[in-house]
Amino acid sequence: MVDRLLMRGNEAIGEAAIHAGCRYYFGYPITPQSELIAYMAKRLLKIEGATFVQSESELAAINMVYGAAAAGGRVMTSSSSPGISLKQEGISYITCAELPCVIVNIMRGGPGLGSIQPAQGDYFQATKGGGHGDYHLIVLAPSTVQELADLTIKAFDLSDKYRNPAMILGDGLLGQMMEPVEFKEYDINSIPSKESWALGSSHGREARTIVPFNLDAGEMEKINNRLKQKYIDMQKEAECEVVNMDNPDIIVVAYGIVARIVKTAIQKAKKDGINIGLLRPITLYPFPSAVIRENVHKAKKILVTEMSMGQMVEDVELAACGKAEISFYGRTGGVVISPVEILEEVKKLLK
Amino acid sequence: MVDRLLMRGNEAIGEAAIHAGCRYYFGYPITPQSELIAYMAKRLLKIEGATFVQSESELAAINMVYGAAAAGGRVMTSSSSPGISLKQEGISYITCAELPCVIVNIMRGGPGLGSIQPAQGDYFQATKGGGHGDYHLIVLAPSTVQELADLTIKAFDLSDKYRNPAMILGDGLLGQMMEPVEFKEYDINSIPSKESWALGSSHGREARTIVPFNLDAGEMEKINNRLKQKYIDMQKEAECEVVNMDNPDIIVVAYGIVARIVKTAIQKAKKDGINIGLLRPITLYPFPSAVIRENVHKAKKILVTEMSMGQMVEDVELAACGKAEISFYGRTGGVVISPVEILEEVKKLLK
Amino acid sequence: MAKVIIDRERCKGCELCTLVCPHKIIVMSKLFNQKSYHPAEQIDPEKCTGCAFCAMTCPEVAIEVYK
Amino acid sequence: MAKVIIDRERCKGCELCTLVCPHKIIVMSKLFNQKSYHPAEQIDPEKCTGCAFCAMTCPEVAIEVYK
Amino acid sequence: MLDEIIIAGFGGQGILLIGRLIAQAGMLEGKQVSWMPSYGPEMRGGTANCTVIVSSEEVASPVVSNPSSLIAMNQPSLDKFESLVEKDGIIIVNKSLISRNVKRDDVEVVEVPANDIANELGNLRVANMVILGSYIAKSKSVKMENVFRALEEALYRQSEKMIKLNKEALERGAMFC
Amino acid sequence: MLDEIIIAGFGGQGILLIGRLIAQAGMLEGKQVSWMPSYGPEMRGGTANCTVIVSSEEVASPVVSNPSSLIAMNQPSLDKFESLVEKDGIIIVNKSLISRNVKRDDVEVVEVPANDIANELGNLRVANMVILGSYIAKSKSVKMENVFRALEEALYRQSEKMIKLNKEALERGAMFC
Amino acid sequence: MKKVFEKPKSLTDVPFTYCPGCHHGIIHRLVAEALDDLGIAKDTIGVAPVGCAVLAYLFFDCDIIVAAHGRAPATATGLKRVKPDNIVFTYQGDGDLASIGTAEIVHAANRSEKITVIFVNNAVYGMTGGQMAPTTLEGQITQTSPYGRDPKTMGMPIRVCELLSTLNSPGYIARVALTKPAYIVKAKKAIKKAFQFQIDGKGFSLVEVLSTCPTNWGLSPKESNEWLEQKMIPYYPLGEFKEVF
Amino acid sequence: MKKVFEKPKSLTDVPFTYCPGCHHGIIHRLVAEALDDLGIAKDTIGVAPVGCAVLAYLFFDCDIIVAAHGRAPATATGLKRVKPDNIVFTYQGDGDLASIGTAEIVHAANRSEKITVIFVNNAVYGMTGGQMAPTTLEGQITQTSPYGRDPKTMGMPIRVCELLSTLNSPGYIARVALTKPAYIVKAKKAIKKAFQFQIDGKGFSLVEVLSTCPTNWGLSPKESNEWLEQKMIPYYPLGEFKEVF
Ligand SMILES: Cc1ncc(C[n+]2csc(CCOP(=O)(O)OP(=O)(O)O)c2C)c(N)n1
Ligand SMILES: Cc1ncc(C[n+]2csc(CCOP(=O)(O)OP(=O)(O)O)c2C)c(N)n1
Ligand code: SF4
Ligand code: SF4
Ligand code: SF4
Ligand code: SF4
Ligand code: SF4
Ligand code: SF4
Ligand SMILES: [Mg+2]
Ligand SMILES: [Mg+2]
Repeated sequence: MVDRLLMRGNEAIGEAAIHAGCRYYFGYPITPQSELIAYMAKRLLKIEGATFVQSESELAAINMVYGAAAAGGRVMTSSSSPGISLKQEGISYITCAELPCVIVNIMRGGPGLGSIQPAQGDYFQATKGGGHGDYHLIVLAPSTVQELADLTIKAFDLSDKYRNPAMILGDGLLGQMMEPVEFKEYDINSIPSKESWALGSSHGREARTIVPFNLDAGEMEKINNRLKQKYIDMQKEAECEVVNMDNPDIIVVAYGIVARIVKTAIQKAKKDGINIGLLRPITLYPFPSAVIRENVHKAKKILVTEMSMGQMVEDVELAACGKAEISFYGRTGGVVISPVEILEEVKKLLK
Repeated sequence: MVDRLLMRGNEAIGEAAIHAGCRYYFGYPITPQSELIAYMAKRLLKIEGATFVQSESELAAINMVYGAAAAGGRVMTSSSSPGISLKQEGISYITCAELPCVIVNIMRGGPGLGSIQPAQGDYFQATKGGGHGDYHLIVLAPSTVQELADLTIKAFDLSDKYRNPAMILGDGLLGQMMEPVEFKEYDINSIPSKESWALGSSHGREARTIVPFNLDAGEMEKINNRLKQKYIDMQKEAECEVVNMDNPDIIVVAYGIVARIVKTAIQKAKKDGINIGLLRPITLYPFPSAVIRENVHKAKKILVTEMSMGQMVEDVELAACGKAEISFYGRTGGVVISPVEILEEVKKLLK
Repeated sequence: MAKVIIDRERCKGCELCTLVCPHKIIVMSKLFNQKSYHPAEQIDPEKCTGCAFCAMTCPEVAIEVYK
Repeated sequence: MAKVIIDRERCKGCELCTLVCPHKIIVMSKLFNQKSYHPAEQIDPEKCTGCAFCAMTCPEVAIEVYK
Repeated sequence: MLDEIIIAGFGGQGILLIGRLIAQAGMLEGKQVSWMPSYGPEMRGGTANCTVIVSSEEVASPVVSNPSSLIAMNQPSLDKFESLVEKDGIIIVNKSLISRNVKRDDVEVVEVPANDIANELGNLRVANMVILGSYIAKSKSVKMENVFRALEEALYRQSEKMIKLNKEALERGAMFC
Repeated sequence: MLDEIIIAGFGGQGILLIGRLIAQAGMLEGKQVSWMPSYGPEMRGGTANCTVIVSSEEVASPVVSNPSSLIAMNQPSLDKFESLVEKDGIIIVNKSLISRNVKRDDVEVVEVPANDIANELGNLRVANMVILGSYIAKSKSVKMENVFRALEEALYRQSEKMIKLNKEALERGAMFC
Repeated sequence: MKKVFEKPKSLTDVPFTYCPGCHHGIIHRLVAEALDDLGIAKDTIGVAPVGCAVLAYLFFDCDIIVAAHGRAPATATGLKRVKPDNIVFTYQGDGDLASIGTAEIVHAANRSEKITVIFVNNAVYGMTGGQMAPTTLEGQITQTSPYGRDPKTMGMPIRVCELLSTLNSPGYIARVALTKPAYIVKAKKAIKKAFQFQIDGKGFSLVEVLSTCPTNWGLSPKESNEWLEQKMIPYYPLGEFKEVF
Repeated sequence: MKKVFEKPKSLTDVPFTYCPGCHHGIIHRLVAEALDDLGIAKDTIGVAPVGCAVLAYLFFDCDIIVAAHGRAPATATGLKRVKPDNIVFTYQGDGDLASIGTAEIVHAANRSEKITVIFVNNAVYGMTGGQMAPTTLEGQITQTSPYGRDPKTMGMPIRVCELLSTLNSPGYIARVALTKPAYIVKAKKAIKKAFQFQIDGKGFSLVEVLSTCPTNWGLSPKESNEWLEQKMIPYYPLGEFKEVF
């Protein structure tokens, strides 16, 4: 039997990464994810051949990740909102070079230095591409500590599968809270070999290059097209939790920690005779548009709720194609939405 | 009479900025906008009291802009795609601190180092917020050299009006090409005074602070709400050029240089008896959703065309609310769309 | 003759002032202040020379010196 | 006895080799190569000592030296 | 069952540990648990609180608007959270630092002179265990033996003596219920 | 009227200036103009080209798929652009550097030994003006006097002598049409 | 009796939010006294960092802006270029200045921007809970060097004054400490001199202040002072490193 | 007759895309010769910069990655940490290394990452058409110092070797030039020594090569060599600055 451990979200990510064979970590401290970097230091510095580097900045960290990924390492970096902004150029490079890696963003209130409290204001940045050029990350949105662990492992696997960086989009609350977590057996031998493309010794083969550019526009377009095809292929990985969807009075769409708060609202609502359905995107990119589309007609009203001014709501609207009346409720700055607020909002809409 | 000058797009931006009273420029070279930084050096270094600094990086540049704006200076920076990615944290700070400034992005093919040829792949980054947190830039999309100049001036004015950074979103082709341009009289005295909030000497008043954060989530939310209200107020600035919209067979939506290419396609199409309408968003944020919404029903088919994999198309879909059949045609990597391609695409859709 | 006035609510009980006083006439109170620190207090003010070592050292700028 | 072979298509006519040859036996051709540079050529190969100064200096690695 | 507990006090009073032990004990009993701290820049003298949920079902929201129990280690904590406690809930008050009475009359109140008892035991730092003992005894949220086990795991780096002292404090607290 | 001209050759042959002078002259005549360069990393020996549009109407696309005229300063340029020229268009060929004949028979071709003439004039660098002169004479796109004015503006930092030489080159070129 | 020592006017009445014994408070006082003594508070703009001193705007009674982490010298450059008649200073931690902000400090110093930098070296990241800084000593245990800083993979502590003093640009650069009154007197002089340097238009000035972080060092304030004297000063010698104009 | 000088094996047959007379070509050859001589080409990973040498992957016959502008030392760190048995070198221009990449080079050197840096100082931004670099000389005219570099607002040229040599970490640091055969011989030695330093696991090594940019200097190759000797070498003295392990 696997043990259940009571762990902080941030530490669960770290342990999951190591569990999944991640041996290279480059990062820079920032609240509310500093426990993760500390955890990686504690663990990796004791593993022979593993690397932990506290880089001089987030910028350096992402470029170290770029090098480590190019060398075929299973590699991770993590930060929180402002630090993730600093990584945008590097992320764009890694995507263009088609290298696998995992980037963790434990979001806090923004913009600017913001607050250090939990928020979901970086959805656009994560899913649309905060960096320049046409690219997408794989974006996974856990909502429990167990899922932080599970999706971290999945992020590594998807990242390898598509040779595309994957992001764990969590928030300060998830990162800081403790819950029981289990680590199931993971077969490190199942990690795809990178021998066919990674840089290193070139004995017995031609020298290789990883060049995230082409000065010829036509050739550059080929790179773009290859990426585009990959994003299309990726759509099949879209995942969405569907809760309480037999005959809902209203459907709420929420991801991450907010979806859990909605679940409490669902319980509370039942007492008032209101049936709330929940759609919880687990993958934010690829976005589970099909599931949303199939379900929105089941209720007259849709409420999207986020700890932001309204970002995922656009993807929900795009998925719904004008076929549902969509409202939005959000809190910002690090204020965590309460179940009661959601319930009130629901009642307002049902009036 | 005002003179018409044959100028490069990049230089026209520079001259327009100086014309509008911009005396502070901080930037870092990058193709295809290097003529702009060179132009600013040539001009500002000869103006008493003006400042030109080639900063050590784009990151330093945007943070110098932050300081200069805080001191009440009319200030500009410019770059191209990868350099703009590096500015994301700084942009987020400036937005949070509600400081005015103008940021020019002369886009090139991406992601990564990409190509140095013209592209429009940074639409999401510019309009949704490439940095962290909930914020928006004012984003203007010129399509001629004259408009580069005019909208640069407008960018300064809007930026001051809303105390929000404004971005000129051009591309390598616009930046590099020459066209005649006129600079109309601009009354520097009309620039709003910054005395009431800018930092400096505090004789006779209380000391001031510019702090783009609040550790208290509730207080931070107030900042977010103030920003949100501003974005709502800003909607009235939305602008869209409407061309050939009596009875179109199809409507094309395009911005910037691509819209001009569409105009040639319109002329060519007339010869084939096809009537193409054009909607050209001039402000990309605020997006002219109302104009789009009012017009989309005028034709059965809508074609959005961009030099990207499809970014503005999402805003068009959101504006159209499922009320029109929307297709997309794009080229990437620095490949410039030709009028002929657009015409072919139109014909395909009309079949 | 000199004396010091210690703002007991500003004091965080770090004890640094007690270390630098050449006459060892600053000690920590047994009582708590509102932030639940034991504030410093001057004993034997007659011995105070007003050298201000304590004040210079105080990270909370909690000490005023009179001479 | 030594000699040099200059790859006239690689040569970009920078003239740097002509400056370092102790015997001044490299000169620029009046003719163009395909990239329309005037390539360098060796005259008087008998005087060549094979010192390889020219080759070491050539930014195009266009010179081979035989001895 | 569903217990939602807010534990609040000064930073440095061992607030987070109280919560952690409840959660850990709950987990040992096969229950669903979550532990959520307040967090902020590390500066001394601030207040700290955490929310613990122990439930027989999946824990949905880790954020609790109306806790079933409040453990108030100091006065500001009581002021802040008193009104939020559910009807028929429990409030455990650290009488050593809180002079005023609980105003609510629809909740059960236990007053524990936690600091004094800890002082008696010779170590002010175990005041948190005293109050935890009282809460466990009162609420029966988790079994005391599992709190002991949780304690042993949490303090594995500490001396036997220290662990014994903590257990003693728990037991002393348990007398107040 | 609508003239769409592609001017192409080696970097360093003064290609961009040819285009600029046509555009500037057009502007002086109150026409709508645009000038669009190819651009790339500054490395010698590459090819350069630019597209100029002179029109009586607003210039829509500055990008031209099928120019009405081509000025080919070297062989690769002719190879690259010949087939794109519109029917009945004009191709001006720098005969000094292009040995082959134009293959199209549905366009007007002017062959100018531009480098040779420039050499005769004592400065190889004015070959671009020779060929421009020919184009102006052939196409009448803009008036030669306006090209002269444009030239004076463009070369204002150069010596009288240099300007005179350029004008001479323009005139020599104009004889080929 | 006359008041011979009191809180400088350039400090507000807001109590510091720093931990007990933390030197940030002393440094604030010295900066404020310099502003008072030179009579420049009303013409001064401070640039606070991201670090424990992010809240400095609560304490200094002059105009203040909070810069992005590490970018204070760039922000100060922007301010000073627009307002050359104002006095601009940055107040930066060692993580801020010597790690993420390395490029900005090197280039501001090299351009000899007329700004004054107060550089607080406490050998650790205070604000975020005690991670390794570039200035963390060999063997020092932190959250991210849990087994001690190992020079083999983490490098040796960076000496900022020495590094910046190699630049061929005008500047005043000094290192001071605060563990005894005599040091504090010297520190005050250096800070005042640094501001005077700026007032005189001579260029860039920087004072590195060796500082304590009792909380993250896990030591009492007294022990922290001792550790600073015994461990830090030998590696980070006090003194003036540069005075060129 | 025997071939006594030929193109090194570690160079491909692709002709360089550099301008006539540009020293980048010579530097490429010297690096390739070092790889050949030490027999390490097949175990070497190169990190090309953003700058004129961005196309270096076409020329070197070893594994190559193109790093983001200025970040080559970070990318090299990632590579080397994953593949400690490979030889990793970066090839960086002065804009890349001494401007935007200042933090990365300082910290890679300070961590003493076991990488070799070939630093090409041509006193200008070549690739982007001749803007001012941190190494641009006083008074030098560039696109962004059109009236000459003015130390008052733009600072003095940065001497990278001197700056990095102050770091208290193992390293080999040298500056060489290529304007005469004797210099080239020395340059070759230094580059080889730098790689040997890495092979021996001794730490960080850097060779600064003073280089020409005839195109952006607006000089002929010959004049460029003269300018380098007369202007650059006096400010950037040649020699070995550090050899510590
Ligand atoms: C871009 C970015 N990265 C990281 C952080 C998190 N952060 C806040 S303060 C700090 C370091 C503080 O250390 P130091 O500069 O030494 O100041 P101290 O607190 O020790 O005075 C860090 C890493 C941030 N706010 N922004
Ligand atoms: C983030 C970013 N900023 C700017 C550029 C544009 N850029 C390309 S190369 C270069 C500088 C090249 O100069 P240097 O490093 O000195 O190399 P050189 O070309 O002189 O060899 C710049 C600024 C870029 N590609 N990316
Ligand atoms: S002023 Fe001097 S003598 Fe008086 S209490 Fe303070 S340190 Fe002691
Ligand atoms: S130094 Fe100040 S804060 Fe510390 S104990 Fe003395 S009075 Fe209190
Ligand atoms: S090998 Fe020496 S002597 Fe011979 S051509 Fe070259 S430089 Fe001259
Ligand atoms: S050095 Fe090389 S490229 Fe230059 S002229 Fe001689 S052979 Fe040609
Ligand atoms: S954490 Fe350290 S630096 Fe920050 S206030 Fe506390 S003692 Fe001072
Ligand atoms: S631009 Fe300068 S550095 Fe670049 S290849 Fe040409 S001469 Fe060399
Ligand atoms: Mg610090
Ligand atoms: Mg250079």
